[in-house]
Amino acid sequence: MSVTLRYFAWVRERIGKTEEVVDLPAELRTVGDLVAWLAGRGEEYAHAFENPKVVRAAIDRLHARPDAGLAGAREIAFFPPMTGG
Amino acid sequence: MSVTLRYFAWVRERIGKTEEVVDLPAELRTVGDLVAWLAGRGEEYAHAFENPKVVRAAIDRLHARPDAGLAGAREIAFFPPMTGG
Amino acid sequence: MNKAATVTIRLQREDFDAGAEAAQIARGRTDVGAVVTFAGICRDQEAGHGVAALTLEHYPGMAEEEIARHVAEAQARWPVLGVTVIHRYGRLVPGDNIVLVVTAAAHREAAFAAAEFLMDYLKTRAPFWKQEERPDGAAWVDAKEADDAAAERWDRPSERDAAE
Amino acid sequence: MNKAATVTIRLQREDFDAGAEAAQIARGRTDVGAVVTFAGICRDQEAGHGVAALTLEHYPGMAEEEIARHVAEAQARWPVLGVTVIHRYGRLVPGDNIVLVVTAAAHREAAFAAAEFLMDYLKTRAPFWKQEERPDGAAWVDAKEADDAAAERWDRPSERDAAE
Repeated sequence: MSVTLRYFAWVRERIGKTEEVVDLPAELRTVGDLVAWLAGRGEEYAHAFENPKVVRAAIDRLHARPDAGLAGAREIAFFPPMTGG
Repeated sequence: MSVTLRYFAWVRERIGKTEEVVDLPAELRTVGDLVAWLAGRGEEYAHAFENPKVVRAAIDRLHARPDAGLAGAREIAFFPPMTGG
Repeated sequence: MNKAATVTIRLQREDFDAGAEAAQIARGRTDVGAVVTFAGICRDQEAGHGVAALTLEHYPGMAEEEIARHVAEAQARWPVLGVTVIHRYGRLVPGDNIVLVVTAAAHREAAFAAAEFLMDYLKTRAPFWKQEERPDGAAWVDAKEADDAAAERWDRPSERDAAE
Repeated sequence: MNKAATVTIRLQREDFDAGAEAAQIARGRTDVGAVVTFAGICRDQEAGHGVAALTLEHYPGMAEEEIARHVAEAQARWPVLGVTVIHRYGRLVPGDNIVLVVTAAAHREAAFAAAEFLMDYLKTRAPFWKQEERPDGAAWVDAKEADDAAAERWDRPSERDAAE
């Protein structure tokens, strides 16, 4: 499955990309699985996800928890806790 | 003791005066005493104070309860519950 | 630039410009992070009856003093950097402004709390009385129990002492 | 004249005029009795350090949708007659406006509650991130536990379902 990954704030800075398109291995079922897989892709990813509990995710622009399923996802975003307002 | 009495809203309408100066009998010690005395001064006063629990008072521009003392008062006001804002 | 808290209290027959008053409270200072503005406006319906106009009567002198006491109380409770209260009196028609409360603070919690506190007290403790022009004639507005309950959640300010 | 609730949501680089937005929400209608306006402003000090500027990053698309979901939630919870939310992005200096929430309702309780609810959620759920220019360099702002607690008092909105 091909999805667009988007990164924001210091997750973006650590990975060094705003977005990328990746083919997800079929065995990845949840956001947590995807985070673990990404963290193994290189130093910059390991740094971004060094504390996976801090990084938040959204699937197709909806907040998603680590146990949220990836099935059907087209755009998955990772970012720090939000500090708007 | 001579004090200025001021009336507002429907208390003013029922009594038919915005204010008056009265000499208070020495035996009046509290706001409640004054209300009872005023209610005996005529039909319009009896009407204004027919339900003494509803009418509020202020002594020298501070809210005062029925048991508040009159000693030293210069201006005493009576009015319905407030509906500002 | 940090400055002392600014307090403005006005009772007036004339209209006010809520936006201009809110802009004024933070002008020239960079310690204000939150400005809350409450504008109360005359409606054309209340509790199921039409309202052609409101006439607001007040107790001159006491009204200013009572509002000033509540502003001081708000300043004691929350770290507010500015407070503006404007209350109109006289005859108002639907759509007209009635009351304005503006509070400024470093953070939103204080600004919201102080504004709500002041509105709850203006409703129940400030010496103003509304008379409505209804289809069946003029009538004084009854105090609302909901407003009393709203004011009570902040505890009671001290009243004049009981007779000794 | 009664009208449907009006909702305005804008994300923009440009400044906004809080007073004009607040005036707009009640214009031409006489069923609005209360307008609450919250303006969030860039401060020059946060948590003891100086702030020369803020840069606000956001997630275009999701930010608008997330705000719209929270506005709909506010409309479901309280009888609001109008809601305006404007959030700026880009570089801002102390004294600059950051965020505006305006709520209109017949009575003050709904207007205050909806405005506080929206601000609490904008702080913790809307995809915006602040980077501060501090004396020792640029730093991303940490989320505040106090903001999380403030948002939690309204209960949680539904999140995407867990994997089946």
